[in-house]
Amino acid sequence: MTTSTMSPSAPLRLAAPGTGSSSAPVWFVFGGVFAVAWLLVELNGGQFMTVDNLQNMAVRSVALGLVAVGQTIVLIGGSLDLSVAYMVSVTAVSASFVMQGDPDRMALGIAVTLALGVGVGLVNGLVITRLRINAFIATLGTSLVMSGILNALFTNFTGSVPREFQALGYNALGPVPVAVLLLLAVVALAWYTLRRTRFGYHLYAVGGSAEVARLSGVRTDRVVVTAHVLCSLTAVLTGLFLVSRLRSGAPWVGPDGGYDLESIAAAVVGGTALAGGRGTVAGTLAGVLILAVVDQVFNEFEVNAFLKTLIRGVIIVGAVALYALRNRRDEEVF
Amino acid sequence: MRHPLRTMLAVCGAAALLATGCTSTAPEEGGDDGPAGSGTGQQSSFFVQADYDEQIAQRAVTPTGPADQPWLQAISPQLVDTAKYKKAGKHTICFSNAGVNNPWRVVGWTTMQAEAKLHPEIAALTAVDAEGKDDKQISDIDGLLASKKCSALIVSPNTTAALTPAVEKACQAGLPVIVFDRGVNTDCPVTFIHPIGGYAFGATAAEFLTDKVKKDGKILALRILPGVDVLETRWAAAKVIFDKADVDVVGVEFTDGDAAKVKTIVNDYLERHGSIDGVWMDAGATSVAAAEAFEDAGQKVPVITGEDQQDFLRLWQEKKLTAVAPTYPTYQWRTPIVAALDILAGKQVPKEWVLPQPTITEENLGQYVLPQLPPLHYALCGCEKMPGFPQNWGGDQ
Amino acid sequence: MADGIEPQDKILLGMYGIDKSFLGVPVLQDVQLECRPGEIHAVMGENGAGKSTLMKILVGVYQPDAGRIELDGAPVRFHHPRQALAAGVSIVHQELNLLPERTVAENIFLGREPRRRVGVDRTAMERDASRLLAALHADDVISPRALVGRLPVAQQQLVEIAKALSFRPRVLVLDEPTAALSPHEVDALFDRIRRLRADGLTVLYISHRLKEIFDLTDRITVLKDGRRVDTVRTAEVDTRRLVHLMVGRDLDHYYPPRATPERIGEVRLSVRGAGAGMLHDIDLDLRSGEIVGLAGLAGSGRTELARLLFGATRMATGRLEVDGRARRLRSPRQAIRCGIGLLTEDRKSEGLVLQLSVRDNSLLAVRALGRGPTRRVGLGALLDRVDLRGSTAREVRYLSGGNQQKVVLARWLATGARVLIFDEPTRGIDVGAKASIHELMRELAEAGAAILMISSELPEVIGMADRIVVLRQGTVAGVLPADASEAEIMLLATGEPDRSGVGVGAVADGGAA
Amino acid sequence: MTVTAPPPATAAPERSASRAWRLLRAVPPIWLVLAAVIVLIAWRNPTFVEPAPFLAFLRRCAPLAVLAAGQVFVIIAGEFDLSVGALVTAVVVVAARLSDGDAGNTWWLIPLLLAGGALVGLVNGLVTTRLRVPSFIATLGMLLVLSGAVFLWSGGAPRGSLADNFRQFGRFGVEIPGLGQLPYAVLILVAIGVGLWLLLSHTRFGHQVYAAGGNPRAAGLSGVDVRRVRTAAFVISGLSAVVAGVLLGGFTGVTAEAGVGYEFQAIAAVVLGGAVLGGGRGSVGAALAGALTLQSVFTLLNLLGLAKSLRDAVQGLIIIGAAAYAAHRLRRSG
Repeated sequence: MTTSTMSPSAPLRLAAPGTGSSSAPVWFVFGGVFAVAWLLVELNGGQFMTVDNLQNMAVRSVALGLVAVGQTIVLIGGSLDLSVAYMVSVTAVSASFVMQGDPDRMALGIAVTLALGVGVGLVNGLVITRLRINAFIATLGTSLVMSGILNALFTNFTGSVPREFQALGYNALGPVPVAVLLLLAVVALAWYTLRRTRFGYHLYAVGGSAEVARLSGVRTDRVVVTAHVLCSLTAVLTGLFLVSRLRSGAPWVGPDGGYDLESIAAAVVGGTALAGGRGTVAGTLAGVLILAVVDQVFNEFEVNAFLKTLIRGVIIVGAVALYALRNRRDEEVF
Repeated sequence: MRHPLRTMLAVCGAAALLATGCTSTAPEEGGDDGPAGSGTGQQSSFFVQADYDEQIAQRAVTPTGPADQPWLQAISPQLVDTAKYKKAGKHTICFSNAGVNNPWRVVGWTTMQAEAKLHPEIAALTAVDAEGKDDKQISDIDGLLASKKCSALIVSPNTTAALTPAVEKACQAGLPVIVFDRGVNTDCPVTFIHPIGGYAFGATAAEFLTDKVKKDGKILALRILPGVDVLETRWAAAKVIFDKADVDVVGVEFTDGDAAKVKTIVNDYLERHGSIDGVWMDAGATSVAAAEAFEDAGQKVPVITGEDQQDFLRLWQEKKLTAVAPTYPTYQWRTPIVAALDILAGKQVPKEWVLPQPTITEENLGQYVLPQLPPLHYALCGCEKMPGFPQNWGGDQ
Repeated sequence: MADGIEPQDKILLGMYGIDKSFLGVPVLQDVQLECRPGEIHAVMGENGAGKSTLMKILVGVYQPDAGRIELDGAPVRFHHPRQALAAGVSIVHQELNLLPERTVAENIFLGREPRRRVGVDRTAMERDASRLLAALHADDVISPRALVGRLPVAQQQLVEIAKALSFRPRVLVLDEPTAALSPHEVDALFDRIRRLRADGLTVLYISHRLKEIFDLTDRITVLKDGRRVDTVRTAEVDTRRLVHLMVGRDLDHYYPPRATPERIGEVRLSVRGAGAGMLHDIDLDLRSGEIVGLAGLAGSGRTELARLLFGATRMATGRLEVDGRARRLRSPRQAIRCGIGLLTEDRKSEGLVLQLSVRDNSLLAVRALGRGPTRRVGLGALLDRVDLRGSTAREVRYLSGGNQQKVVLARWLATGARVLIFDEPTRGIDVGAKASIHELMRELAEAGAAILMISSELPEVIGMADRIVVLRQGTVAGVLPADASEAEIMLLATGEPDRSGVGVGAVADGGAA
Repeated sequence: MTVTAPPPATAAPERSASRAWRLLRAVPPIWLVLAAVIVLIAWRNPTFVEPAPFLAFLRRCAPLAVLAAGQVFVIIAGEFDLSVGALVTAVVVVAARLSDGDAGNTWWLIPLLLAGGALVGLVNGLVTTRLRVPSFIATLGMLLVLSGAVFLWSGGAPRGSLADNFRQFGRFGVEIPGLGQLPYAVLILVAIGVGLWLLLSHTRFGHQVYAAGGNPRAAGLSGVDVRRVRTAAFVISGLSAVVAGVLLGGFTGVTAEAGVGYEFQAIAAVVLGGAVLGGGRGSVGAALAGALTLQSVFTLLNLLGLAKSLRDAVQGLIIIGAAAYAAHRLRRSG
């Protein structure tokens, strides 16, 4: 009895015809959204296709994009990580606390945060696989534990990162911001990992059917734990990016960013199945960019913050409903 | 005296559970150790004695400017020349808002929009909402700069430290930048608009309590959450006052601004201590909940502090509470528009535009109770005579 | 591997004294199996004889309660399929174990993807997959890059076999591999298996199709009711003897008497020209008091028909009448309202809510109906009728297969269903419980129910049915009277004997399937 | 042994000692935990178990407890409802504006709110079952839509105020001589607790909820309209959120933050009560006990003077522990 799958109907999926792991449809949608946004903004007298504006949209996508890549990885594996928001905070705070504005401590700061990421990912993965707890509950629990410890130790912006480190958040190589390069690198690496490494293959297998994977000799627990470690590491990268933007880290930067639910939303808008076994990082990237472009249009038209929230909710549900419609098949009627 | 020890023991008990060190709960460095006569803990790392002294003094200074328009007044202004920003024609004023995620900001934002409408020389007020996210606000400011349509930029920073680089960048772009509410760690903005500040707020409330509460009376301090500068300074000042006075601060609790938690906490304290003689609040949003908790427990509402929100003022008037309401006026949202237009007209503005910060007391309570406005409306919006009042502020005509 | 000079009696794989029970019900008792290198060894038996369980023990899916396994004379113990695979024992399970969202190559090499530096060598993987598929003569129809979920079931089966072969096994277990294959594919598969044997591979071939066994295998081990009956050389037995070993009893003793013609009443359920999915042009009448046996090879559409009659899949064409009134069944709910009940083949995944009690499972349908039959249901009387004793508060997962089936039956008695569809009613049920379920079915029929019984055990069909309907390729191939022989059934089930020859052996010898 | 309240057993009579032991073992462990926590609180603060403070404790638990009792239907049916927190907020804001302090509005306002809650549940249910959007996403979308829409409508902050006769449900009670005030909230909690317990454990519908979550295929093939049952579970959750909103609004008065984070607390309470995410297990009683335990643990930690931040951490550990225990028991028993 696997308790790690979200959907109780997961076993039924075995008989379903696949829809492939192509992110093409999502990019197609992104193209459409982009074109419409361009048109709307230009008609409104705004500027859309300028380097500045495109840069701006790209940088807006980085923080969510990084962690959404990690979230995609765990979702493909049939798991889920609600603790990423606090992982972001833990990273931001500990990076600025360790670095204390000293360029010589940059490497140490990065090393510490990466180690923390590995540690939290291991705990998440082991709690889920060893104690057989639903990922939702397990990572909700670890998230609370992290928030408690973090808030007990730090109450505010603590320390700072050196100017040199802020290059990550603010500098650009030619027209391309460094942070965007980082995001692209992470996406490329994740793509390679999912598409070209054994781990990636096994991850899809575990998410698709843990039983099939087990019978094929895949060490399923190990795969899930690894996925959680990778997810936490992407949350660490988001934390590092944020702290480089903010110069200093505070305990609330993660939860205020809403990275837990938003990363899941971005992944599913990008075509990742919550039940596992299906999804691509390229799709997730498209999902993040769709949300960023929509945000840009919201900004241009000064859409009321509450209306924005409402529309986002509709977009997320609508996207997933469309995927469900596309995958609809003649099945039994209950 | 006993409480810190008890806390310590409890923390150690939990630490064994959590596998974290006992010592780890020690607050960060800095701050002077206040006299440990009271349960107020260590002084906040935010406490700066000079700022404290300055704000305490500013409370007594008569501001310059029209007395009936406090948003145009300034305390001890040091004017700066703005001729280089002078610009003819109609202006597009850009505004990067930290968010409208609480009623205070909603009232303020409504007021600012109304102010902008008063000025025909404003072609547009372009506002972007960061929804409480530092990173989004940084990008928002970048975006506004990229759009190249702003004549002036108003920033209400989400957090001080995080927004400093973005504001610096905006200054470097040559725009006149106006910062209000929270500050930034740079003096590049043309003007920084804010009421006197948190020390004055916290001190006013604390002084009222120490004045009204009997000797060795028990005071409960309720704070929203740690780490927010505006709120930290309020507590820091109150702590200074309490430490000097003969009162027993039985607890300092964080409430997350959640009324249910406030009631629970007050209830717990009443159970533990039997009675409480005074409640200090770092913000007024949950003052009503705190007062009700006493009523629900069948006790008289003790000396309590609040803010200029209608629900509290009405309760105060109705129940004849012993209360005081220092304010953090929402009329400060009018000033940035005025300042922006002054700057674009080349008029001098104060480098640091310190607005007066009235205190609502029993004597002037009547003038601030506005029955036609919603319960979470902030009385000191300075908006009573603006077009669209009160319906734009959610009130009935 | 096998260099051909080993003495004939060398044992490559031995299983000795294997015992296994599930929840107290013995499934295997003291089973022995010996395979020589390079032979094709059939494991035969009726459904429920324990073939699949024995194989799952061999490949480490289950752990035996007692007994030992030897490979090349050395004792081995597989705690995980991975260990069995590493030791050279591979299996193609009866049910597909494939990931529909992944490609053919990815499925075949799952867990052992070829590596190149850090990444998976896709090119090599797809090349190797092609090679394996070519060996099965399937490379022209199956691309290594195709998504498995988009392939027809027959091709998915080939992917499974290719996957098993990719482990370069010394012992390959094929558990009913031909169920979904066309005759051409079966031939191709047999060619390949023979070639593998020539290379020294030992094949354990699980089937109950006599023709295949005689065509392919060298020796046969026969299981019955969880025990080994005998191991014989294929060349030394004929169909009759083999059937005797498998069945080993006089059928008539085990089944209640059939209905007399006067007890058979009016038509309760009737379909004309029904079709949906693979089913087409089905005409069928179920009469009160009558048990209709539904026979057919695996994949002929038996279960699909049951679901169609029960409203679980919608009828695309044709019409359906219940008690003379035309009905459109859009859901099982409506079927149940019309007085139809279905006892599913797979009780655990479709029949029972395992964590609920006997009571809750028994009353599930009647509660679900709500407005339907509102009379008070006496649970005690109900359970008495199905002869189930013990606490009604027990969770059904602790019950034996037979008792679980009784719970499902009680559910339909509670709704007062008068058309009952039994899909493999006695699969995985021990002999005693089997008899009592058969008796219950007959009692129900005598009380006026119309019963459709699907079974892949021909003796059961022949023993129980008053009329036998045979399905082939999604439609009714013919209807046989109660006293039809297994040969007649097989003839209809397999189709024209002169077309491909499949089934001829069995039919000609009057054998069982 | 099950977490669900077992129906009266018809087993043969046994010796009374082993029977008592069986009875004790049949008590869901969460009640024992709750009792232990209350004993600890009483040890630190004997007044806690006096009638008045204890009733006050129950009163402030009532909103979460009612929410948990509704959520448990959704969880047993194999789904999630993340929208309940936002629905509580919506109830308070909508009630304040429509009530506008006028006692004459209360009589029609409460039915209207209940209808609204039912509608929200209906939409959640239909989006989940008909559009096949995983309930996690469907109700996350509803969370965003609700919180956006309600503030869009009210202009960003609550307007109006709650009439006293509306607030009395959450705030006041009936005077009982010698006992003090018996809060209406406690009466409502008991009524709803008993009502939902009867509905879940003693009606046809309740049994179908267990079946739909425990094995949707088997349930469907037994004539259970799984989609309708799940939708009804969402409606019940929506209705309970409205009741929780009325109680919370009454308790606290108008605030913009009422109900924030309650969705996770409610799920945590249900999990503490031994329900398993994925469906088929759980009970109303245990969910109520879970909610009371959660609140009493907070009270205990507060009494022990533990820093607020660390309370989060302890909560996280408790949730993980409860889920691990439930998973362990499930595995051990088969």
